[in-house]
Amino acid sequence: MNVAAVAGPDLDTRLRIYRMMLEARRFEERSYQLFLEGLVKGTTHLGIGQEAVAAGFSAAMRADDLTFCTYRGHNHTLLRGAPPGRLMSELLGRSEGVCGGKGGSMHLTWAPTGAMGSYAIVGAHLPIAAGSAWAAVERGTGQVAVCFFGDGATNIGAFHEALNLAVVWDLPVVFVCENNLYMEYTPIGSVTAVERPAADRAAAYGLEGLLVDGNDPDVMYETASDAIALAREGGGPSLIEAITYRHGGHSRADPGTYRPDEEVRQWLARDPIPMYRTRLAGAGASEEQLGGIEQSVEAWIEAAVEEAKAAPEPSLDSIATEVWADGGSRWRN
Amino acid sequence: MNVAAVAGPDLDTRLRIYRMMLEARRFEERSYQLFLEGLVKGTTHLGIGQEAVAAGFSAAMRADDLTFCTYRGHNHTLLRGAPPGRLMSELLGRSEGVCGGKGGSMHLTWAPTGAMGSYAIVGAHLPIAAGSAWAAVERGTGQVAVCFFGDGATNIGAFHEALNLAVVWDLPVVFVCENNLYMEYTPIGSVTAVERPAADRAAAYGLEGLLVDGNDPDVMYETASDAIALAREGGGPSLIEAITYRHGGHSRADPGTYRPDEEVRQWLARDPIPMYRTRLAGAGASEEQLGGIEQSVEAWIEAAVEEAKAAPEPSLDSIATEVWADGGSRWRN
Amino acid sequence: MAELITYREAVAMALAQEMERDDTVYLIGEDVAAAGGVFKTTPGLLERFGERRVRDTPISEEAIVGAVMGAAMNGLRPVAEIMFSDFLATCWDLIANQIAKTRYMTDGQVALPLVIRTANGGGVRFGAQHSQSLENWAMSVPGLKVVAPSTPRDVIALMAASVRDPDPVIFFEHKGLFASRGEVPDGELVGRLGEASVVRSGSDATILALAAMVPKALQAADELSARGIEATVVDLRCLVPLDTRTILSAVAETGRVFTVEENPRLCGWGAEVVSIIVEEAFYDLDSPVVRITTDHIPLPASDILEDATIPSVTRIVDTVTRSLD
Amino acid sequence: MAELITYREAVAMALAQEMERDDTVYLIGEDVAAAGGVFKTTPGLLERFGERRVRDTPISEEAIVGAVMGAAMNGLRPVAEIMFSDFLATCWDLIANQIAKTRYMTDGQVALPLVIRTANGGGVRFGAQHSQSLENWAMSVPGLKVVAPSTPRDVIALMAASVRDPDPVIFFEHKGLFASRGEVPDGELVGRLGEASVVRSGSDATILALAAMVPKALQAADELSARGIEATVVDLRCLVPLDTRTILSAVAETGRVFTVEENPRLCGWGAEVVSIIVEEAFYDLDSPVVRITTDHIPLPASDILEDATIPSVTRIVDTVTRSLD
Ligand SMILES: Cc1ncc(C[n+]2csc(CCOP(=O)(O)OP(=O)(O)O)c2C)c(N)n1
Ligand SMILES: Cc1ncc(C[n+]2csc(CCOP(=O)(O)OP(=O)(O)O)c2C)c(N)n1
Ligand SMILES: [Mg+2]
Ligand SMILES: [Mg+2]
Repeated sequence: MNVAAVAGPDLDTRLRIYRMMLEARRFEERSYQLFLEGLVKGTTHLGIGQEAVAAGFSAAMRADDLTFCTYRGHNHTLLRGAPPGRLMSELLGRSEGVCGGKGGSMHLTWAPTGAMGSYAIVGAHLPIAAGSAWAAVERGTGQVAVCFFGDGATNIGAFHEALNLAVVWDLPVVFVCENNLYMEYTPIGSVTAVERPAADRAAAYGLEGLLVDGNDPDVMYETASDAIALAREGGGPSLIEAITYRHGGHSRADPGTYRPDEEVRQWLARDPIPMYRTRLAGAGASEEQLGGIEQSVEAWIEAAVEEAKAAPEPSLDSIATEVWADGGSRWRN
Repeated sequence: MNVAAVAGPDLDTRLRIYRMMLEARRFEERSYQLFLEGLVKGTTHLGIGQEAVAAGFSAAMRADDLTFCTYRGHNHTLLRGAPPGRLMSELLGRSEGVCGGKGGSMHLTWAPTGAMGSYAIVGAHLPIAAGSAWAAVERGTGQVAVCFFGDGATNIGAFHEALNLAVVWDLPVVFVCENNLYMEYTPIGSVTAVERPAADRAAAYGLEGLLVDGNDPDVMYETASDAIALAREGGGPSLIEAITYRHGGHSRADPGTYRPDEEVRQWLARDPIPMYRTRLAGAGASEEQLGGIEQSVEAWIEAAVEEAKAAPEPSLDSIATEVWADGGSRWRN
Repeated sequence: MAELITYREAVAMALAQEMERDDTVYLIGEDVAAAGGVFKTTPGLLERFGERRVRDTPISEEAIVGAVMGAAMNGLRPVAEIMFSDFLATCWDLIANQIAKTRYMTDGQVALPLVIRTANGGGVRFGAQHSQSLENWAMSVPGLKVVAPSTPRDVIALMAASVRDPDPVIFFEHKGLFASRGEVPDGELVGRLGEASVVRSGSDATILALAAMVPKALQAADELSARGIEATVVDLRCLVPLDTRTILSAVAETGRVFTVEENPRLCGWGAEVVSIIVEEAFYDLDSPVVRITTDHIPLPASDILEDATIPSVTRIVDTVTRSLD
Repeated sequence: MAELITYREAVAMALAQEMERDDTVYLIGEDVAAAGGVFKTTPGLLERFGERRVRDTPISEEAIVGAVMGAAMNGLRPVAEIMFSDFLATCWDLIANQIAKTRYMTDGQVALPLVIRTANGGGVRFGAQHSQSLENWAMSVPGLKVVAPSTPRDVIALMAASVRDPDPVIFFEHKGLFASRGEVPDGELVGRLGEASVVRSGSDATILALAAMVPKALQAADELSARGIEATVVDLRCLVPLDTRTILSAVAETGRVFTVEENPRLCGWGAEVVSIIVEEAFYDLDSPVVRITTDHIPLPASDILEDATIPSVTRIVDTVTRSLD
């Protein structure tokens, strides 16, 4: 990997990142429980195990930067500022949900803080993210767009088109491949012509191949900071491949049994949250500070869950709203 | 370029290649005249100047190999064995046309000899060619598929998907980018993240980047022979970038004025046909042999044109045929 | 002896039947092999037919569909799975512009005996991008045959017919029906494309339905019967070729027609069917033809909202009752 | 003072009008800038608005459409050209699954004020993959507005309305009309989406037409008039929003309806319009509604074949005459 070990940010930032990872973890654990309780319907794709990517990036982004992620995007949407109670409400299909219950788990969006959507069709959001970065340049806003996607997305056409356009137009967009080694059930290596699905292709767009430890929050923070700074200064896009692992299956329907036990064991041992806790303790964070964060996150998640459970079901009238900007859905006069 | 100068095949083969280039040239010159006479309708995209690619490859292919090309594919379709009179008839929209007048200039196909179609939507035929190669492997036919496309096609998603699949499945398909420096009116360099749109991307699929002189028929023949042999032996796909130039505009509507005079001049000076003639003369071909070929091609093209002009207009009954394999077009009972 | 199996199981049985019979039948798609399909519609096929004939692909829908097109040109009868029908949009050029038009453009030189199977439809709370009913997209493109079975038996019979068909077929499997059960007879089962099925007869009204709307229409017909209205229910099964004979004769017998369509309203298959009825059986009609469709909106994800959006038994019953008043 | 300009010129005039007015309006596409568009619909815009606002792209339709979607989310009002409407298939996921559904799925958080312009239709001998009339594809997807003007004046007025519209618009420019001429008044021209135009009035029949079928319908109406049949001709102009009021009132006045559609038959826009008429104006109808469409086949390339495939003036005249006998 290109970035072996980094100093990392100051302790305050690191504690913030620790808290972010914990929030993401608890949020997803609880959403899974609520799924088992029958309150979350449809499907969910958890990022448990991959929190370092989301936290490292979110911590490094400016408030008005834009995030584009996938159906495995609870963590990104949450950490970029979506209100947790309303986010959880969306999973429960409630009217207070960030999308009024219309989006669901795979389509979480919170535009007010730049969480510009979770995209459920693989690859589609790469050109969209590039487009938002193009608008940022033209309007001179200084925003950077960050686009997260899976290893599987590197084999779809939209990946190729977006990368090329972003480089040719020199756009402030950071493409981040969260390589968790699998697509749904199929290992990425079995269907990809190169070993590193993103990093080995960077040169095809004139970019440097950046391969980093996606389970190290400090590495992710530094990588993010560098790529974002480059983009903000007009240096154009980056393509980052962060190696990580999802602890569970692809979605709620998947026990993940296609993965070798030993592989799962090794990756569980590299769980970014306890690893980071140990590192922070070694770097001067007190047990009180760390424990304080943990307790506070427990209270935080309970409040979010309560809020969601108490939220009303959507009114049937809302079905026909917001197809159009006039608020309605009429297709005739 | 990877292949600087080659010995080239034996003189007989070289004379055959010379003849092929000449046939393609005359065929396209005459089709353009017929266009000006109002007999060819719609549009035409000429490959005048690019004949060395088509001739070098066609000469190196086995009779049952498969060719996939673009709307700029009169030359490939002709040189892979389509009957010239029927090919010209298709441009004139006549019933004897290879596609009964239904295809037109952009959709020339002559399946009996492996000219599996000219594809008019950029990039689409790359995965199709890969698929035909897949069937060749599974059926054990030993066929190789050769897929020609323009520089502009390297920026579309299907290029990426096809290359990756072909490598992962180890398919006997040769991808040939005819880089003529321009898409329709826009220089490829202005919209591409790398200098060599195909060769610089080969590594993204674990392939060697092959950049060759597309105006040198011997180079093209050798390159083709090597790539086809590799594919036939189970060595998988190749990606070849052949640098060449179209003498005219993109299509009949385009005078090509966006190109610098000096550039056009230089490339006209590198016209593969007179260059090759000189080379063959130096390599022992007699003026009689060369002149004989030239005369014979003149007679050949006149016969094709006469045949096409004399061919009847299609019957209106043919409109409703061949939507389905039962020969008809009924969508109801 | 008839066996009771699920719609989901019927998919694998159908594919196995055809792959056993014809060794040029291949299956490719994302997660179809080792995982047996994300909807568990293809389990056991890898084990039975080996890794050459049952093959996982990258997430490259254009390559998948392009590959089966190229393979069909060169001697195979391949079947591709596109995981959700919504993703047909990612390879629509290959389907609508290449596969559908090639035979015609080449004046019959190139045949494309291939099947694209895909999980279609809503009711499973997957939201707007994983729940669409898109049979009308395929129906609108000349050169594609379009199949959408509603029972396990039809899954097998029509899959067999599709695989054997010399033309490209888009085969819609309905997600909401995967768990439903039905009887299938022992032995080989081969249906015919283009035959609708009159699944219930009644003289007061004709209800035309497809896929997951068929059981709803049947249930509605039972409730209507309790109110004294006897409805004929036609399961169209196939949109291309379309069994206009069965449709028009049902119309002639009842004089009142309803479509039940899961697609959003505009340009749904029912629009076409209505236009045919109106052109050819106008004088058989006793009253306006009424289309019961999903509103012209994307599908919401929340269960409450989704259920109220897709045509329900209640909506069918109420609409028919009101119209016949 | 009114000026006589071509449909082709109207496109550039419309874009210039809007780009002048609003500096968040951008234009991107293949060859739109330096070359002025392959149909010469955008000449002069690069010179006038500079290379930032008028930009050539690679051949990457998904990136083009994705770019305008992302840009529309972030403060621009971008216009993308997709060179031929047939190529909408290459970026259909972005259009049908992303652009159309985003506002709804985000419950209104994300607005997408963008226009995708594209050259549509046949009659120019380009063959099956460069000649399709695909307004019905867009019409079938909830969340897209659909415009298809038939005159230079409407090109300008409706392009202005489309650019100013807060929702995504698919704007079909007809290739066969580019060279046609019409009057446009001086000064800014801004129309409204969703208003059909009654371009001719008659009491015997209503002919509903779109884009290149409008001049044909008008010519047919003149010939019918010579035979004593007076037809109303409605230029729909917009399929979404659809001006059902104008349609239904024309139906009420004439009792006889014909659609003239360039699309292949199945699930064309006319099917939808007929189904609306039959549901809502059934008792106004004096006779079967007849659809005059391209057969359900891909378009052949040869001029003779193409002309016999797309609805012609003769076919319209004959069909109407025969139906009214
Ligand atoms: C175009 C498309 N094809 C297939 C799918 C179905 N699908 C959903 S997630 C997924 C796997 C994606 O793998 P990867 O990109 O590695 O992301 P991960 O789920 O591992 O985060 C697939 C195939 C889809 N959503 N979109
Ligand atoms: C998907 C798609 N986009 C756009 C076009 C329109 N178009 C036809 S040819 C062409 C240029 C292609 O350039 P290149 O690939 O370099 O091939 P060349 O014409 O130079 O042989 C374009 C943009 C198309 N046919 N298909
Ligand atoms: Mg993955
Ligand atoms: Mg080129």
